[in-house]
Amino acid sequence: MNGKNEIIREFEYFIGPQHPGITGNFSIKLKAKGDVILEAEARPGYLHRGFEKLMEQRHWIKNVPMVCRICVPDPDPNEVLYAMGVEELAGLEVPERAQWIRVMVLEMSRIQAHLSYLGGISGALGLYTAPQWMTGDRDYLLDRFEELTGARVYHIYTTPGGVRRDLPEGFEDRLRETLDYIEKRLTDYYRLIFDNPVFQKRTIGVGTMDPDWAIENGVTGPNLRACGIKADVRIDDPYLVYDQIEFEVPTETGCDMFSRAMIRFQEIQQSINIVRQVLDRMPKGPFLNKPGNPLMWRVPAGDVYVRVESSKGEFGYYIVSDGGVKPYRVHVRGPSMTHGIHVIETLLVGQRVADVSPIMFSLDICPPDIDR
Amino acid sequence: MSLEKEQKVVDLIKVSFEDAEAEIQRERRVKVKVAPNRVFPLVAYLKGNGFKHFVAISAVDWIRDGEIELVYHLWNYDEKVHVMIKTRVPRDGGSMPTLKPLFNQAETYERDIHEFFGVHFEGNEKLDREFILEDWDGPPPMRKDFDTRLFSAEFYDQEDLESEALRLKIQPYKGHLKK
Amino acid sequence: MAIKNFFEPFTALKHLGMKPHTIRLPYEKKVPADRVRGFHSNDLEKCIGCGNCAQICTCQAIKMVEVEDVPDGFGRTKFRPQVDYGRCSFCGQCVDVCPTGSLKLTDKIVWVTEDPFDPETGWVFIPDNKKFPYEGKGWTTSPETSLLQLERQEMPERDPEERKHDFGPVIKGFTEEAALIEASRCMGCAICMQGCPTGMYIPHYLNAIEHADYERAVDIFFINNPLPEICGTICTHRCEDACVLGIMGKPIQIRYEKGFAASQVDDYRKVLGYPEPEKKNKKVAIIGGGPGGLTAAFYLRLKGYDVTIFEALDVLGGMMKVGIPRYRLPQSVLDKEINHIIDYGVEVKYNTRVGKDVSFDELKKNYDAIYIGVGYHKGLSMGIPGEDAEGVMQAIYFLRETNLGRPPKIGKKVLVVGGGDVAMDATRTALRLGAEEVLLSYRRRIVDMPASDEEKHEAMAEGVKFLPQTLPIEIVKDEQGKVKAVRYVKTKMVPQPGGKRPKPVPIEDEVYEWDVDTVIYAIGQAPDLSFLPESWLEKLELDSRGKHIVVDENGMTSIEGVFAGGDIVNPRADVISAIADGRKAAEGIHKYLSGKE
Amino acid sequence: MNAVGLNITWIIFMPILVIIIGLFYLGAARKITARIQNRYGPPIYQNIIDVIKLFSKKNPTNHGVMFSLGPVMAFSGMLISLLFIPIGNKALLSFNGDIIVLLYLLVIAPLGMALGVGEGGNPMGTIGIARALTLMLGYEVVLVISIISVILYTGSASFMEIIKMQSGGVGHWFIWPLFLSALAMDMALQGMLGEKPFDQPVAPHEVASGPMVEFGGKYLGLLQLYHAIGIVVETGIFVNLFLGGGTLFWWFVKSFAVFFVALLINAVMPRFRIGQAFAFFWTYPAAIGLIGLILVAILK
Amino acid sequence: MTKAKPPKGLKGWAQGRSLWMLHFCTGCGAIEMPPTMTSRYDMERFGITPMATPRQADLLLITGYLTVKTLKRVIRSYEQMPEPKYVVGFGSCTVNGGMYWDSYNTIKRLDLYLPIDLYIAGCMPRPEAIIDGFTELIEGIKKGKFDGWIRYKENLEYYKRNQAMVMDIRKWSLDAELAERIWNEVQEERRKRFERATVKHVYELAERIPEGLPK
Repeated sequence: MNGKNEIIREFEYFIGPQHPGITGNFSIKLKAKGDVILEAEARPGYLHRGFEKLMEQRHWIKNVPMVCRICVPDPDPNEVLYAMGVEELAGLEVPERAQWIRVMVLEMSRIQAHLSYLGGISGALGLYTAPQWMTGDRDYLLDRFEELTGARVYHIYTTPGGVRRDLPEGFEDRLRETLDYIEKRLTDYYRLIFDNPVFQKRTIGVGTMDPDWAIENGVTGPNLRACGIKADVRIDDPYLVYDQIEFEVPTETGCDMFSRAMIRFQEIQQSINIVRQVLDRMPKGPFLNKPGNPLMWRVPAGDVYVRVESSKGEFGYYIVSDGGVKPYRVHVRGPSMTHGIHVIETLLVGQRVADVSPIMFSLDICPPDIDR
Repeated sequence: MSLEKEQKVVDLIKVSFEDAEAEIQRERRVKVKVAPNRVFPLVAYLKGNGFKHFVAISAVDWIRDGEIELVYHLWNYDEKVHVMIKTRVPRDGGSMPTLKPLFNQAETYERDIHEFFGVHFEGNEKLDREFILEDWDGPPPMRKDFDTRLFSAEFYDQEDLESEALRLKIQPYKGHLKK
Repeated sequence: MAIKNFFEPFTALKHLGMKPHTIRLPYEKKVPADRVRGFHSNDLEKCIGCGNCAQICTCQAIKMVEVEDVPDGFGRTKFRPQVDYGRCSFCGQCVDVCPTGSLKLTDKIVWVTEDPFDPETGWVFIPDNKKFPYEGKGWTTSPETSLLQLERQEMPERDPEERKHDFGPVIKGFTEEAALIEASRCMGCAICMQGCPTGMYIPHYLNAIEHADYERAVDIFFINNPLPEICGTICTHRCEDACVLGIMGKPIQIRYEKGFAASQVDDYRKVLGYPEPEKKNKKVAIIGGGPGGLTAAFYLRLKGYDVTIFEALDVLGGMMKVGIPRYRLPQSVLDKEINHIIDYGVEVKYNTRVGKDVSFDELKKNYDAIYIGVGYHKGLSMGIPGEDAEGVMQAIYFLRETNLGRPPKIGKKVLVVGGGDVAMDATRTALRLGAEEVLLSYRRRIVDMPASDEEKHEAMAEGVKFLPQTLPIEIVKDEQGKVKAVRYVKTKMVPQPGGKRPKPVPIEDEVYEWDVDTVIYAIGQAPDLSFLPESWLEKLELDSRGKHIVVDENGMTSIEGVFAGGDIVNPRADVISAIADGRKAAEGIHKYLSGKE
Repeated sequence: MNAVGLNITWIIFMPILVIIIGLFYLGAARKITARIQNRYGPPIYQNIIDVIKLFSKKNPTNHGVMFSLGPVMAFSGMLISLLFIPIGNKALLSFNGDIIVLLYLLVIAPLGMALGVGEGGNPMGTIGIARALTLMLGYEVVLVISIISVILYTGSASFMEIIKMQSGGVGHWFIWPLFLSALAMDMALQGMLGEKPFDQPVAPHEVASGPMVEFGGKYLGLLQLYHAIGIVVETGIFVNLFLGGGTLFWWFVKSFAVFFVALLINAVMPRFRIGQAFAFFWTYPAAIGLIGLILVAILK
Repeated sequence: MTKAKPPKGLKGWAQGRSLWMLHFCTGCGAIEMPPTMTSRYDMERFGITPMATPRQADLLLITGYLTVKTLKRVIRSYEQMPEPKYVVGFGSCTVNGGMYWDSYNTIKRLDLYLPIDLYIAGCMPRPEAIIDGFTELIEGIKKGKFDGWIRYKENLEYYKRNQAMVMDIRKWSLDAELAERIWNEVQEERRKRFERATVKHVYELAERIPEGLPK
């Protein structure tokens, strides 16, 4: 035998793109000795559609149906970002009500993304009951999205100048019911996941990163907050009406997978609170300040960088206009661009093969926003 | 709306980099224009002054000027100011020093820009590895002179309905009579 | 990690006894939300085939294809959207730009097929009511949510109290900013081109205006309209009636856009830069210097013909000059555009009435072709007792004399009879000439008046008293033979079978009187073809009612070499139709004369 | 004649019965897990359909002789073990020491798999089988300790004798006197059955179904059958040793009860890392088993 | 040679009722797979289970657009799957390019490269549509209606040729010899196409004029 059955030997292999333990269509090339990883190399690009190029080919308004596809699990930040950027370039005022609705949509989107995240990381650790519950419960929220926007996942709801439709009748009550349900279920999730000794054993102290290292390496969002750093775009660089809303930014000090999951769990609660506040305080009024003729609308020349806090971290758009009917350039800065390439390549070194998938899930890597 | 902290950042840059054109774009946004060779020292300087978060590098192809603009985004977690450092390199054979010694993840963005815009970053070892595109031997696709609609039509036989749909309805006007 | 932790997860086992929340598709049904975005449905009757949906589609999933069995006609085409579900992304933007609201996304979301390229069952089809029913829930549009620019830039007007005392223009004209915004509302669907009698390239010039490229706009105007600024001021704007934005909101003010763009260019000739026409040595006579005649003269001159206009008055412009009051069409605009045409070398014989100063036979002999554009200059009378009284006059006469600077004397209380544009002009001119009270009598309701809405509103704003459903039956004279009063009856509207408009019927016992001292008739005009010798008149083919000359598709009458256009040919009786006829006749004459060689 | 005829019938039908019931166990497992997960799950006979389908598949990829021999070896190893384990108070071969033989036979199956997987050459499979062997090393110790305490307690190493000693009702079952050993064995059983938190060998998120990664079609069908028998045999050991065997019906009821407990744990636990699993087996269950053993030794 | 036929009877029934799909999220349609698989819609009721490796799978779901890079892996995975195997195309992108009709990196018509048995409309298809598609697929398989893999085998050259036009098939095909031959055959045409497709685009000053109107 040529050493095939030796247990400790060096070998290289791919995780993904066709592999259950991968977050989407993505792959990582691993070099391992026995069970310990020596080297990891992220290989993105399986979902590259050339969004930035395609957006240059389309009118400003025609891009609205496109942008949400950049990050599939959490599409709304993209729509809001694009709209915000274009509004800032064009000097278009957004009605007050539309801003509140946008906050609501963003937070609903955050809840559903975090629910899939918790399901994902539990699933990666083999706790299949959790994804079954959470994806199922998330579906109630998607039903609310369907009522509000007409679609389950790609809402195409935010458009430059506001939102496309007003809230449907009775929507607020139904949304409150759904939130109550999810809030009630949070206890069940906590008992199943975070109280679980095996879960704790698998996640505590695994995949840790140093807080200073995290800042310097562009870790953002919940992943950074799991290192004890209170950084949140909603507070640091406030957009929409977040400065009028009371909410906490939870932080954890564990810097590990457990903290990262815990942060998400707490943020679900915070987001539920935010949505409730929005429902209470949303003003009446117009919801759309129409931009110009969709085929003729020219946005004045200039450039702008806008960012929002998505469920995965800081999402930013750098939009350049040359005064034409189409964007001159849109650059999408997704959080996964750093999390999914550099951070994971570093974090995986020295870990066990078994932890590759959970670490990847814990960073909440979204391959479509790397590839764009 | 006071712009004190933004002004402070502008002053900070002006003190050490006289050749940099810094201006306040709006609240929490500062724009700086510098020569390509000054980017590395400027970023290093800003990193030492609290700009710890390297956000991204954007590239814009200004084909009419024959230049590619690189925009380095930095964020300061304490002051909450975003700095965009803009610099321009020639489209043909443009090259920049890599920022990898300062920020590790700059490497990722540089690979991205190298692949999509064809800008070379000196010192980036992973530049030659395939990043997102695979077996791509065409021109860098995000450049303005690459026509994705033409490519799609020719390479994948995809029809472009846009012109056809409208040709049916409007008889085109041809600058009549004029000679 | 206490022992409690170990047992906590087992609380999940309580779900073993609970009812699952699974929706057991396909045995159970899940009801989609009200505004879910499913497959398209289109009300083919309501759809006008504008193609906005095809233009907005970011996936280019929509293609306009020609469809049989759909209503065709004014303001609509036979093209209907065809959706390719190999492209569609269900964003619903096509619905949001649908001007009629005929397109919607239904709540049907399930479609499975083995062969999407099959023409019968495939994914490329023209959505209609059958495949996915139009009724029911789905994603629909409304004026609030439509992406179309439904609000228009209102044209500023002078205050009615101020303007009713002089002949200065009523409208103030667009500012450049407003004009550009207004022009940018155009979606480029080109439905308006059907409305325009002369088929102006409206989306094209609106696009040019939107880019502030007025010279290009003027270039486009002159393809088929040599009087753009006049049209831009007084046109009856059928294009605006056809404009798709008018279905849900306000149409684009195409007329004023055109006027604005034309007013931005002072020297048409320089901008147009037409080459010097080659000499053809063929002569064309044009009888009547109205818009039709001028248009024909312009295009014939461009083609190199020697053109002579025979004008009975000492001014050119026809009805534009003598029929339309100056507050609607300023003299400067007239001068600019008429002089531009004359500049190309058109010969004009003023004060030459054909049939009196020069005979028609002479023209026929000396010229290769003749264009008749004499218009309607003879007013009609009601034929009621007392019409011979002093102070009874024709609106045509009244306006002509006023416009030529010798306004007839009118009293303090003026009654105008009629409901058309001419009646409106007469009332408002009377106001400006110092009448204290102006009444307007019309036998039908206000909504039935043929005058345009905006003229009605302007007249009302200026204080004209509308007396609908009244019918004068006698003019009462005083001792000197002057008008003292008008006796009239009330009418009632009797609905007519077959969808015809209701007929006014006098109510016999309701007879009243107005005290007035001037009566102006504006109940219609007729052509005056008396200049034609009997022999020619016999040959000339008229339509069944005897009011219009019949012409063929080239604008030629039944007499060879004689062309006609304008009010005497078409029933629309407006400037743009006259221009259209003039342009058509010019083409026809060119064809006729080229063919003769 | 009668006894021989019965034996022949038994030899022919017992494996079929065990396979069908084992497949039903798997189906029930899916159904029960589904209910805990708030859904209905597949029909209970789903695994039978799966096996039929797998055997109807064409031309599965073959990587060599050992590759195809692996599943056969695993399956036949498991099949032979049926000879030694009494099902419904009836064992074909019963002698003093059959417990030890059974323990050896249970090892054959993973080894057979290991040979097949090695031929397959997929790193995932290699890691998976390495994990399986490591895990086996962990739970075998506990298993052996528990079995030794039973043997020590009864003084017999024959299933049939042990079952006989337990006859006479629930009170006579060895689970009561040998509670600690039973507990330790139940934990080991969790590992043997490959239920979470000990399903590292096949963890889809980590090693993409591990040893089975290269097997498809008929091979996978064979492995499914092996798994089905395995469940019955492995739970059967526990039933025979601690729950007093029983008639055919009661035997299967008891065996399913043991499986059910494993299922419940499976539904709410994630999986350990392999090192943690190994460490776990050698700490708590081993300690409990040892205490049980010592208690038995002292009390005896 | 007798023509291969899809299985019927018990085999067909079993194959319909026990579809194991390959766990491969190729595009954004994959985001609707978790809801379909999990408790709210519970695809497992039909015996459909995700499988980790192509060796065990019967069903390949192309959930949306395919980039060229993914297409290679998909083809490799498809060829590794044991017969009978079925392919379902999800959403607009698989039919005619969908939203990415002008992208330089996604293929437009999937049926040029792989035999598709069933298409589910939507962008992306909702769980209701997916389940409807699966029930249709199951019924069809029971009746022996779907024969994609047979078509693939019979027209292998056609498919390979199409694949070779957009990607290097040599690394990603099981039949290396055939791949090598076809790859060499199409080189010339492929190069010509590529040259036509990458003609330098003269970037206009600013594309201000909406399409369809005269420029």
